[in-house]
Amino acid sequence: MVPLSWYLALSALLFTIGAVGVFIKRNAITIFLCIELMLNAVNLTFVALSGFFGDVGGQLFVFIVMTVAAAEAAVGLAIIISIFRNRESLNVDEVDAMKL
Amino acid sequence: MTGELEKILFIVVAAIAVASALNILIQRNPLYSALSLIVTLLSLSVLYLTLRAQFIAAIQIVVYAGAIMVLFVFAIMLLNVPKTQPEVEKQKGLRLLAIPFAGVLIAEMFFVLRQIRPLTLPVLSGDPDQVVGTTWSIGTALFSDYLLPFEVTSVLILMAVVGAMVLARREGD
Amino acid sequence: MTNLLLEWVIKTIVILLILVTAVAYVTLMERKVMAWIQMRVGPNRVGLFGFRLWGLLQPAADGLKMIFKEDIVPLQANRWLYIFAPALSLIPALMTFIVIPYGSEINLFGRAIELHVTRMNVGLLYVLALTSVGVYGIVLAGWSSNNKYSLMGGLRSSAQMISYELALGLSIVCVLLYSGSLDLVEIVNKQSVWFGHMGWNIFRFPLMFVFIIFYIASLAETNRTPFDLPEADSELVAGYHTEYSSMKFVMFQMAEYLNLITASSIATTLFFGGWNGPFVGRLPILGPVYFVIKVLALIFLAMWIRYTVPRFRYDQLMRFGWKVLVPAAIVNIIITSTVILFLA
Amino acid sequence: MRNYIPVLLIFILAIGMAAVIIILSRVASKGHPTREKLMPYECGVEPVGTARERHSVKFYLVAMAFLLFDIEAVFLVPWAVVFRGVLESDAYRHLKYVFYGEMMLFMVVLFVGLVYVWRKGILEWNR
Repeated sequence: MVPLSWYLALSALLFTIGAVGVFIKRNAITIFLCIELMLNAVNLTFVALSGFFGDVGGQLFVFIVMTVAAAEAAVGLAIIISIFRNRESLNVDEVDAMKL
Repeated sequence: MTGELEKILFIVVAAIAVASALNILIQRNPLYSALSLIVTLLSLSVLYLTLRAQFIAAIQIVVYAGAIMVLFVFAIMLLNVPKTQPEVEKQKGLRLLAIPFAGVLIAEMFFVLRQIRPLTLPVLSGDPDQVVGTTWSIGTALFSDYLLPFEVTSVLILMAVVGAMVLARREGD
Repeated sequence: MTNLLLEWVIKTIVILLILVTAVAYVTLMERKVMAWIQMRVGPNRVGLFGFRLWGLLQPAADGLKMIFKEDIVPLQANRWLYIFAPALSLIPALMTFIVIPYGSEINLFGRAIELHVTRMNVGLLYVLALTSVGVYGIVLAGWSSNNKYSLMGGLRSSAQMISYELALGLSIVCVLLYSGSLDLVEIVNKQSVWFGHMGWNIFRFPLMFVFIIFYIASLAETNRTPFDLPEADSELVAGYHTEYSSMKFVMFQMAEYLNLITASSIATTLFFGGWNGPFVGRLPILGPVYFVIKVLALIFLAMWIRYTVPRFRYDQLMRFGWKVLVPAAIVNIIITSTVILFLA
Repeated sequence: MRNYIPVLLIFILAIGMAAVIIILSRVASKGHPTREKLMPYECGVEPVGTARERHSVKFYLVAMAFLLFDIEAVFLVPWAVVFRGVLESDAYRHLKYVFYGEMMLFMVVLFVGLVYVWRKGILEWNR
């Protein structure tokens, strides 16, 4: 049997990779992809704990997280598109002012 | 015997997940990053299966790989800016600080992981259709104990529809 | 455990071989049906040692020809994605069939063998998941070719597929309201009441209308006429596979016909009682026979539609999907749930 | 979870088949590439510009509408299974109106979303 700690270690590793991506990448879409990766790393923890403790709550959290991620992706990408229209750039360093 | 096979499966799938996650960072073209993320999502779905979360594993592919990532791919193709600008670092001094902090975090993680009790997956008992992770178990919990989050979700989606339409549409069309 | 594993390996390989052969002969069937509808003869020349065999060897000849065709990778294409895209379209199409039951249980070599490769608690979601992953093959083929027709075809095709996937998913919910399970084996078993043929879902009140929605959506999902806009030759040359040649083109064709076969099998399973039919309880071997007959009838219906109905315009297509099929599916869910609320 | 082992099997077999097909066409076909053959096909005319231009935002809007309504479909699936189970079980049958009502509420809210998308003309392609 695969022990619980393996799943948690993998989840931590994926979360770290996502966090590093958010810091080092400059392309807004890639940063967004890294955020999705972080969400998925957390989802893995939820599902692992839910499976090992035999409680369905963790899996429901994942379900809700996916819904929120969908809403977030739709709105976030719409923001990125409208920024791109005005700035002709996806580099986050060039869009650091809170206005269009 | 089967325990060893499960470990091998876990290691292979986890290696694929980590490798494709790293590939997200390595690729310059966001389209390739998006495709690597899809591979990570699919391998996570296999891991969910090993944890008996069948419904979540299927939903992971339907919603994440099949809908959210399609949206990303469309957005990337729509904007078509394959070449990103060179990645400039603003504060070079912070890099020196990063190494000790990373060391502390890794040490902490090992410390925590060693504290975890050696749990195993609970033994299946009773009606196989009612076990945690099946459609029935998810559904009954979602529509009774978690009813409020479920209904709030519909409002959230409605707001996302309105917000995204307003943001993405040009004034003219 | 080892016995079970061996059984699975054998079943999967047999299913794969049957599917590949079936794809070859469905292409022949398509050409014959087209010829019949257009009052022509169709392929009948290919033969062996002077015997013509009514064109039965045509698929083999086609396959051999395609293997020896020149394999072109355009200079401006993204090489790896270009090679990878057809596989991405073929692999999900091959994987779907393992959850579909094609019979109840027969005795072979002294042991009872269930006539389905596997059953899962989330069987229908597995099918939907593979359908939704299939979009990537098309969209990446269009993008990686670096050709305007391909890109336009890929984008159009994927927008069409996801729109109709929604109608497909919503219409499946109505069936679930009757079956109460996502397991396809269970769905078929629920329909085997009343002498094995009157309990089919198609004979239940709102589900006959749901079938129409489902069938139209699955035709659009498999990119067949009247919904074959990605390949609308008059405007887009050949759509997303304009630049593809040789066996890579064959892989797209195989995926398309596999999807047709799978869609017909799913329709059979969900609405026409799967392998159910008269006397199937006493003679289980009749199960696969009924199943194949029903699937062939639905494939024939798809071909009939293809050669008699003109192609939609793209704006008509999207409007039809979003403004007719999706609301109709939602209304059907409301009707179905109200009906079973008061009748059950 | 044994029932999912065939998925792994057929996945490996399908990948193998795709690989064999690709390698077969590589080995069997002799290439005579010329400049014209390797150009993007534009009906025999020299290609104009690049294919990688920006495209209509319509495709994105449709994908977005699909994503949000797909979530609705995904919620409907477990509901349908549970609703049937509630109707068939003696212990929970008195709850059937609750289960019916909560999903109708959910669908009404999302129907408003569909009407909004409709009225805003996202689904019109000929304008």
